Amino acid sequence: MERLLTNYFETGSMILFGIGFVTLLLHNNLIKKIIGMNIMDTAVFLFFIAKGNIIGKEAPIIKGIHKGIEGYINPLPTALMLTGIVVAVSITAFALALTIKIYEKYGTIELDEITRMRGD
Amino acid sequence: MIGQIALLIILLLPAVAGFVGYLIGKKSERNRDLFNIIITGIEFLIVILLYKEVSNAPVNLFISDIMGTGLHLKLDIFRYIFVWISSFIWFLTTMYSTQYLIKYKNRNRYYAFFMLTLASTIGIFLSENILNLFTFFEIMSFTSYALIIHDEDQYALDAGKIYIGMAIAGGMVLLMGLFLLYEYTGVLNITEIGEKLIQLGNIKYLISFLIIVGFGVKASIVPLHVWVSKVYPAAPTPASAILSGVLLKTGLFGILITTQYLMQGDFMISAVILILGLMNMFIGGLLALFQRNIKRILAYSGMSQAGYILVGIGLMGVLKENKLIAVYGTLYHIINHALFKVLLFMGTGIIYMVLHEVSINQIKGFGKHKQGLKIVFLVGFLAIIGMPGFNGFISKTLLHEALAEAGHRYPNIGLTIAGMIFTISSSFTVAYMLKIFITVFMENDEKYKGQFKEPICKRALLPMVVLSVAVIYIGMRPETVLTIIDQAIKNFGVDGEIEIHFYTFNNIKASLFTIGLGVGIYVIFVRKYLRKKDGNSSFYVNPSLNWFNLERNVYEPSLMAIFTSTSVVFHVIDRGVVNFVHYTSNKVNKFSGMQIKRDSYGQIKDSYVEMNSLKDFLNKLAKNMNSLTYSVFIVATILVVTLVMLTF
Amino acid sequence: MTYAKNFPLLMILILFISAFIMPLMKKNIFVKGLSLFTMGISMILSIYTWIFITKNGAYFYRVGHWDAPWGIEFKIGMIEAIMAMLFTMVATLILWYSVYSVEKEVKDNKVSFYYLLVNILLGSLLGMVFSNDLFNCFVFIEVTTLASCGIIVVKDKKENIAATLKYLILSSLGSGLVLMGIAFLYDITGNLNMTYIHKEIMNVHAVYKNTLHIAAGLCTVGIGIKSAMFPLHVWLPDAHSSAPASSSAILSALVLKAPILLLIKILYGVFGFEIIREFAILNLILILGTMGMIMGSVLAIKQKEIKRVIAYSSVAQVGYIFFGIGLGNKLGLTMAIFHIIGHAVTKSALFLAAGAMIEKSGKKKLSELKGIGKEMPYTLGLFTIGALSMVGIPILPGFISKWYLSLASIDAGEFMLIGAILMSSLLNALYYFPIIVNGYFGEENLAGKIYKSNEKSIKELLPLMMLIIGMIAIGAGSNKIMDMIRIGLI
Amino acid sequence: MEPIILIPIILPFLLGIAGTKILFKGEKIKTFYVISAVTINLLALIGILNIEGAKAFHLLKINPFLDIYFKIDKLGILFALLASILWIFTTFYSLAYMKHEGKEERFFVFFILTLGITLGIAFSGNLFTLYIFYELLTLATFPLVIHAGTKEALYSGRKYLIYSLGGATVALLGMILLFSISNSLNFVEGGVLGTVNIDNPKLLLTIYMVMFLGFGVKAAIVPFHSWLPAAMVAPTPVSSLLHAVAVVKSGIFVLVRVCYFVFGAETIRQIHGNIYTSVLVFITILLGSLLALHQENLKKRLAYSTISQLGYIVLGIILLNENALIGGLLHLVNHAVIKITLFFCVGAIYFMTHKKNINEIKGIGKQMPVTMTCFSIASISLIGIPPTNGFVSKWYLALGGLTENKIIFPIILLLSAFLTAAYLLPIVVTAFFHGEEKKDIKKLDPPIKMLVPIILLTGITIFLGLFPNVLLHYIKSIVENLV
Repeated sequence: MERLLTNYFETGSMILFGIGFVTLLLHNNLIKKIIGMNIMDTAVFLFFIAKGNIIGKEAPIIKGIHKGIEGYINPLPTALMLTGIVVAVSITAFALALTIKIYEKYGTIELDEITRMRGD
Repeated sequence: MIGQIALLIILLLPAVAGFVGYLIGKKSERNRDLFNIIITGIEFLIVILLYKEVSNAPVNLFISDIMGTGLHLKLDIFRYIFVWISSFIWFLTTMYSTQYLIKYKNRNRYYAFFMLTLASTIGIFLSENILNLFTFFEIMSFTSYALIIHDEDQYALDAGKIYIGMAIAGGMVLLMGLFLLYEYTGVLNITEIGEKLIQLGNIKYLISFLIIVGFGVKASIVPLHVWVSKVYPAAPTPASAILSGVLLKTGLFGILITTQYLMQGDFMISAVILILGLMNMFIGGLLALFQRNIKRILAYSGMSQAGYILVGIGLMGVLKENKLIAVYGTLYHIINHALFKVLLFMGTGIIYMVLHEVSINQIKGFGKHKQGLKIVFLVGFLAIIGMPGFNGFISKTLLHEALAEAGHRYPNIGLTIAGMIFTISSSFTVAYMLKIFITVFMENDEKYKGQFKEPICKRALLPMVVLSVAVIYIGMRPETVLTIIDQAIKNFGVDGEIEIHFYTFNNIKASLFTIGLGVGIYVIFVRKYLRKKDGNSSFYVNPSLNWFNLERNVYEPSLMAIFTSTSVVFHVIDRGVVNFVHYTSNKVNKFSGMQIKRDSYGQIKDSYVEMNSLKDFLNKLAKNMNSLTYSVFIVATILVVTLVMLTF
Repeated sequence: MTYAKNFPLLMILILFISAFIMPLMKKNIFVKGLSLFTMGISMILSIYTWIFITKNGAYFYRVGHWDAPWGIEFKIGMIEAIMAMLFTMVATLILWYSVYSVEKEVKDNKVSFYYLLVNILLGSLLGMVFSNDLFNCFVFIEVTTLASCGIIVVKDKKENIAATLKYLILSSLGSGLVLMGIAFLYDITGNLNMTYIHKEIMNVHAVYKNTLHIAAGLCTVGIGIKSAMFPLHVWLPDAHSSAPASSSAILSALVLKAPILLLIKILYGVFGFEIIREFAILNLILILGTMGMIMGSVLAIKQKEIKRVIAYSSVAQVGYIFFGIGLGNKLGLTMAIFHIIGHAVTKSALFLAAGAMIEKSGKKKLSELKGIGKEMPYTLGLFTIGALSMVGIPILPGFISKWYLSLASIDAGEFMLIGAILMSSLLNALYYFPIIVNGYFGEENLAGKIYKSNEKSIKELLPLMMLIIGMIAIGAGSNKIMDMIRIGLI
Repeated sequence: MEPIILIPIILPFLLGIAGTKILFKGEKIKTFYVISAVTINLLALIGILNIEGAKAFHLLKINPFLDIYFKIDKLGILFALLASILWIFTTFYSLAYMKHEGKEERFFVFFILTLGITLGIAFSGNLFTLYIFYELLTLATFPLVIHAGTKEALYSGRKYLIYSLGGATVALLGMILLFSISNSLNFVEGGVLGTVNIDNPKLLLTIYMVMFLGFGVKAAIVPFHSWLPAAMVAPTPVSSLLHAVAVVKSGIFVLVRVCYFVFGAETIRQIHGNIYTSVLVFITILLGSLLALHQENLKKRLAYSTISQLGYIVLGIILLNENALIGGLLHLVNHAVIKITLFFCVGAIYFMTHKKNINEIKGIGKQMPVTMTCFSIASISLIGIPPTNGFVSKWYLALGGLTENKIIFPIILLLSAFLTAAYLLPIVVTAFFHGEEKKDIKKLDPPIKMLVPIILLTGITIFLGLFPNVLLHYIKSIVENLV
């Protein structure tokens, strides 16, 4: 318990991941599914950034004096997560686009109705 | 050298002639008949001419490579007797056939197989290599089959089925014996096997037993005789004649070879043969007594006569170094039986030829006014019952002597009984022959008076006359045959000659006693018990039809039982794999179709109905697998499982 | 020859850059030409790379100005070179084939986008193969996902869209998991460069055992989704069967394989032989692989459409690859990689052949395709040869994989699993042969069909033939290929 | 010069493929082409056998197992000659027969192909090569089996395919396991395992049994036999080839290779492989002949008969002694000749009268005397009555059984022989001796192209029975190095 509290970033991100996953899993509405997916992604980003963060160190932005290499955290995870976010956004966009297409073709975005319509 | 060529010729000539005759027959029936008679005549002539050669020294012929082991032929006087009698009988029967078969169908086929049978029979008697002997033996079975079912009616086909079945089964048993024989001795030459075989342990009894069973089918030894009563009546008469006259002898020849050459006259085997012979004699005689079909009577008679020969063969072994008289008796009886049995069959055949009927109830009185036929038939009759002056008397006397000799040497109750059985069987012979003769030739029936003279053609009667003459001649002058047999006995490891005066008071008395006994049986048993009156006419009944019958009560049911049960087992195996697959898939289907939800909750059939069996459930599952939700669910499951598995 | 070191990057760049020129072109024919041309160029470059590698051995290539561990780094070894060669060659042939037929399934105005996506897809796949940087790989995975979704949805039919969406969601779920796994690794080692991670793990693996387990598990499941590991394959049949023929071929031949290669890199490169052998994850992979081999075939038997059959067959074949990985010995791994090669060629040929049949006859149900052998004897003939490889007729690559996988499982002491391999190949026969038999034979099936009435021209069939010839060559040259793979593994 | 031994194997392939074009060009060309194809191949084969030195050839050696290797040895020559010669007979026969079956062109393409594959089996120098051809054989004969194209044919064809491929797969399992032990699959007289000492007899026994059963599928060993009766839907020339040479005999041939060239008699004895297999063989022999009795369809009856006769041959193989193996190999040849004759006769009956059940052929012997005479002689030979060739092989088989000191072997043989008589002779009897009398019997003996092969084959049956030494010495020379 204590470990969970100490690493509250990680715990939080895991909870977030769970929420996202459950949303993805349980909701029939495609939009909600995509939202769930996004929450999951966010959880992962949070996790990653949390891993990159060391308490007591600063972000690698030099304000005034240079604190020496020990004073800053590694900027890499942050930078990477930026990439990740971009990717996630593009996927979300793509998914939404597909959802629109589905709505056009099937007239609904409820998954069980789509399944029933396809009849297979 | 010339002897060897002659040997080959007598073997191959009939075989080739069979085919040539077939071709000729397609053009002209007459020429074919003539051709066949000439060929058998030539055959007989060559055999006669060979006598000189053979009496000097046995003729040997070895051709390597044939059948892998080579063809080894040998002709000594012992075999010569058989060869001679075969070719003689064949010559006469061919002549007879040309007349007998004149109205039959498929004559061409008949003659072809007739000649082939001759070839194979000669082959049997000539073979020195036991494998060759087996080969010819089998060929003979098949070729004679074609003769037996010549009529092609249901009865003949059934009889043929039994015949070929038993012949093949016998052949297989024989072959089994040969397998063992070769495996243990490594040689195939009949004269050489004996030395090796005698050194073996008890396995030699198994071997000889198998071989004797194999030959025994042809020789109609007792439990194997069931085919006899069916086949003889079914076959055309010339075929029956050679079946009984010659083919029967091939079996006996085989048994003789086995006991004397292979087993070197082993006592145990000989004793068994002796007992079997007595049984044959008795049972054959007894059954003959009941029959109404002449051919069947003669068939059983043949069986009974085979018993005499078997007794002779048995006695040879039992008497060991004193077997001389038994050898004489056996060989003599072989010749005699061939002669008179063929004669009798031919006589029957003539009746059949005219009336197409052989039941004595129907043909009663047929021969009353046909003097020629009556006389020759009478000769045969007298010969078979052993009337002094006819050849049967000689051989029966010899055999009786031999039996007495055995009784003298081994005085025990068994041989005394054997002597009694011998006498009783002989009297049976008298009784059943009287039954035929009196009914057919003595009784009066108006409807046959003066009729049917012409069909009894000379060509058919001629062979019968020849046979009758032969019967009487060697009955009156047994020395002619005995001198030949004198030379043959060397082959049996004994030497010397016998001096027997046949026409002594004692012998004649014994013979007449037997005949008297037979007449007694006829009068008391046959006339009183088997003959029933029906108004004016009388007829014979056959109570033995309902008796216990080996074929009907033992062989058939047990074969059927074995056949059915094994068939069932093998069917199960046969379908095994396939059925197993089907069964499993059925079970799975059944299981998956099983109702999960019982719809016994009253009448309310709600939406669950669509999913009330495992199959539906699976189908639905498979359908849902395609949906996104399930996919994610699966992923989640796998993820959880993996992580749990890995971390703990 | 040092300039040859730049070729891997050059390949990727050519493909990416050329891709974005395509929408600018007016005529589809130019687009096709450009795509084919660039793909051809990459193929030649990849062959050069391979030759270079065989001469000089593996090397690391710095992308940009930063050295590892900060900068992105390519590692080009024998396996990577072979894979690049395989990918570009197969892609070239598939593109060649698609040049003639793409209009049948893709609207005219979308053709340029289609080729754009294909080029990007190939570029990112090559990137995934070459990259030595985990995060870079992740990015490439995502690009691959997008691009492959694109080439499925391009057909613009109802079922395509649904299938694509499913694929997309599952894929991003998968890549999320992979990213999570990468995060764990980064957490422990502070590096993203595989070589460096490996070094770090060698030092600390005793301490962080659980974390490493979780990381391996996450990566495996994530990549498992991408590469259709049973039972995570649920997206595959829909996606592969509904896509245009050339897309299906690319998807199942290449897109499935690149993540597997990545998994191999992670498991055996990042963790290393010694460590991964202790992990239970290999057993898991082995079990799932075995199940995949059998269940994939069983499910394939139940299918009614030809492309779905082939798609499920992919599940089974991927099962073989995972089986090889899961055995945990050198031979197994070699065979896994060999099977990637063999299967890529075979499966693309099968999909193209099936596509040709569907295109010409307009029918996609197995029951409707009976007697097709009379109308299209050559196409079905090529299909037959491909199917024979799947069934495991000797000399063809399918057989060689099976044989050596069996030997590998004997090495690993798993005798029972040989049974699974053989059973799977029998099941393969069970669903491939009816297609062929009903295609060529049967009185009823052939009634009313006219000989060669529907056959594609030789020109159009040429790429298909070359694939089949390539397949046979792979089988015949299996020993050399395996030797090369072995060199790469050390 | 070494590649020259490939000619008889490759030539049919090329000719078959070329046939896809040429055969369609007309009746005369077709006849000429097919006949010359098989004849040339036989000549090529004989030519190669006469060349000194050209005895082995690696076509493609990829690695220790993936090694396509051909070797000519005496056993292979025996099988190759048998196949090639019988192929010629079948060619003539089918040129006439296939007229009413249709689709002759397709038939002949695969027909010629199959010849090449069979020769490939004969000359394979290692188990792997053999396996390839074994699989190819299944595939090449499949179109022949389902030639009629009916539902039933397709169903049976499927059965054939599943059984064959399943068997091959099981055999492959054995090969893999064996390879992991021996590291070589080359055929060596006395077995490749000769040098490997047996430290794990159980495993080796498993391997042996697995291979035996796997390859035994083609040899129709119970319980994997039911494809054989099912495959009777094929046209008669195909059935006869299936039975006589190509398929089932290949199965047998492979078993010989496995038993004597891969495992070696000694090894099998040590692992007691022969005991387990002999039980199966017993069942096979009896089952085949007993169930043949129940078949009404002539071809089916012959099919079951084949099952039992194959049992004989396999028995000869697994007894592992000289006499038995001689018997087995002799029977391999003899049965081929006999069975092909029987099938040809049955086919001729079907061809002329469209009758295929026993109760329909009453009296047909009078209409087709020559055919049925040949049938009778072949039947007698199959039963094993001297002086036909069937007897010779049975003689050696039985002696082989006795050498093992087991009297049960000859008993089974004879029992089965009796049953053979029981199911074959009624056909003969029905044909010749049943049926009503007719005045003018129409002669229905088949056309000369069909009749001549039948007569010649019957002649061979008798010749080999009367003078078996030609063959026997050759087989003895094969066997003496093996046992």
